[in-house]
Amino acid sequence: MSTVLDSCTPGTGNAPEEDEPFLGLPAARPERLADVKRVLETVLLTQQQPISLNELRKVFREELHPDFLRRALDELRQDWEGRGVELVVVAEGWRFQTRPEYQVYLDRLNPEKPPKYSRATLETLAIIAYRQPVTRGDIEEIRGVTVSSQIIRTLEERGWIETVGHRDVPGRPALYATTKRFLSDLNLRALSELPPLPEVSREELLPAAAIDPDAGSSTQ
Amino acid sequence: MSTVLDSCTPGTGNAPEEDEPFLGLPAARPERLADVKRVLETVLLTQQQPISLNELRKVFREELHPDFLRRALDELRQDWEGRGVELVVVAEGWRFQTRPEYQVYLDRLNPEKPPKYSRATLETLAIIAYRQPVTRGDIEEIRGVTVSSQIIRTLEERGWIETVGHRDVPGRPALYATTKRFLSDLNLRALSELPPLPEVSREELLPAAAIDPDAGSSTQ
Amino acid sequence: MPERSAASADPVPATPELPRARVLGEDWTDLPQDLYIPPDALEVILEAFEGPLDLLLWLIRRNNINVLDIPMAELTRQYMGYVEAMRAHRLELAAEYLVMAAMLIEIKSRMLLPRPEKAEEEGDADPRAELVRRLLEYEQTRLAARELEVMPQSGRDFLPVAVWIEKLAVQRLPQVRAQDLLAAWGDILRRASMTRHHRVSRQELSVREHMSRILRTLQEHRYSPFAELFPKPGGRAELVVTFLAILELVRERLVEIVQTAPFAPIHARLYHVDSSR
Repeated sequence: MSTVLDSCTPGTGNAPEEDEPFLGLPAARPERLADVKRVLETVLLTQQQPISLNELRKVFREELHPDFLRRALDELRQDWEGRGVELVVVAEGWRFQTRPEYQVYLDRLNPEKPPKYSRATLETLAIIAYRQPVTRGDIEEIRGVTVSSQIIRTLEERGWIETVGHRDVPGRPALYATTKRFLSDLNLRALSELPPLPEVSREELLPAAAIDPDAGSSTQ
Repeated sequence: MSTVLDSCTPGTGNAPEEDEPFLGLPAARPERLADVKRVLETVLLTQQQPISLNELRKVFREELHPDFLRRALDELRQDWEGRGVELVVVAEGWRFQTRPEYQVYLDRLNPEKPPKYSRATLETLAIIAYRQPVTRGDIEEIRGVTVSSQIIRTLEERGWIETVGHRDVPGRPALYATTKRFLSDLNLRALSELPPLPEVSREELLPAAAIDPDAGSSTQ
Repeated sequence: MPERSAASADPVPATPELPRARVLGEDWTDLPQDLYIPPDALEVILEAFEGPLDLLLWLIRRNNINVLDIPMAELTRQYMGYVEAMRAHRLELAAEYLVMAAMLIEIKSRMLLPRPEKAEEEGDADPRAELVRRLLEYEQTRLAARELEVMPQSGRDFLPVAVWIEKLAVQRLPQVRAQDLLAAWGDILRRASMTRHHRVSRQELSVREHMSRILRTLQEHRYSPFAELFPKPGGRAELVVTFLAILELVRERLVEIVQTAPFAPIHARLYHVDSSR
């Protein structure tokens, strides 16, 4: 099968020019560069994962100088400017990716159901928000079940809770509180703007609970 | 977030022109067409599976006339001519795919090849494709051997065949037919685009067998 | 792609990658030129056939037999030889071949009988007709399968494009409203035993907010002048709430208030700093 770059392989093209930095593909020949760019574009468009320069060299049987490849990639990136897809370099290599402005159209094609936090995560967040600062033990006491590390990590990674100290009990458990980011993400200026918890009728309350703000909490 | 086509949504653009076939996007405005093409290109480049015209209309909140979309897609296809990737229409819709000439480069990147099907699998597929809907019994009758469940499963898992009903005979055997995916994967829009079933006429075989001992066989 | 079609073109395993057949102590990498194949070699060779029709077609070709004029006697003799060998070695394969053998023998026996002229006129006189029909149909299938195989195939001869969709991180995160937290709290309460109640007033919430704030400050500095724990432009309510927060922190043994000498500046520090000494 004849390939696109057949004319570029050694021996079949014209005599190499002076200062030729790589096999059969003198930088001085714009049409060769165009061929390489076309191959790079094709290869990169089929891969969702970034491709490193080394891997891209394999596509050309490692016959191209990395500098030449880099130049071709840079030009390719410029060629794609102003379109809905852009060529970017990330840590692992090069990849085409959509520009965020086009997300709205992609979402219409595959309307994703908005992701939801599990009940456990929401309850944990509610406890931290209303009862902060609390330890994991406090949360477990209130919810009556163990709290997975994953839930705490999810909320920490979201930037909604953070460790503000450690309770001075064996194990020195972390004390969690909500962050400013949590307030701003929920459109609140202060925790006091959280909806008030329903008043529990006096009859239901133990006398101590009416006075002690921590009644029923797990703090020792 | 402002989107690329904000100016095209009804009410925000200029007054619609006469004979405007669709909301806010007069064909007479080349810049609008360019915007639509850029969105189409972006969406199609992200999807491995073909997208139907109906689905593409969703991308524009069904505000664009199918004829206009078709024109934009046709232009887009022309824009991509001469590159390593082409826009094609297959059974399931529109899809960007690499041109076969570039497969050699892609293979260098991913030396792994998709599974090569056995003759038994290919013959089963051929019988289903050309004589559908058929039961397993029909296939066995033509091939003269039992068809293993594995073969049927392999083709089903590839998404190339499916059960389309049951024949009303004892045991109610499943009737198999090929899927749209099968056509798309073979770059076809319809079953009628399959190569015609090879003619093996008595008249052809008779003189050939007399002259060439290997008539009908392709090797040796 | 000629190499692809060649691979599937012929049922005979003539390629060197196939296991070699051992025939009468000799290694065979190709089929013997004559048709007689000793049983030892059959095991290997038969795997290349897709069934009795395939084997028959091959025999017909090999022997340069006209499909329309199959010499039943010789063909049946050879075929039976194969089947016998097959039965000895690969019994599970043999059933279909035995059916075909029975069919061949039936045809052969019918051909030995004198044919009435009348039946010949009716068109169904030749007992080979059905076999020929099946052979032709199978040959057609075989060729169609080869054509299908060489057609451009997604994943093998071309790839669909797949550009990474760069999504904004925030867009994929679950949205939570303040009301959701209230609802979650309601769920907790409903599950909790009747003997336990949680009551958090609006004011208490601001106490708790200040508790977190003070802890956060002490986390950074470990040690803070008491006065600096209070917000600078704090109104009276704010000062009271902060004071309550400090008291609560002390009560929960999270914070410690220290004064090194009478009338010396009061400091606050994390409780554990002291206790660890």
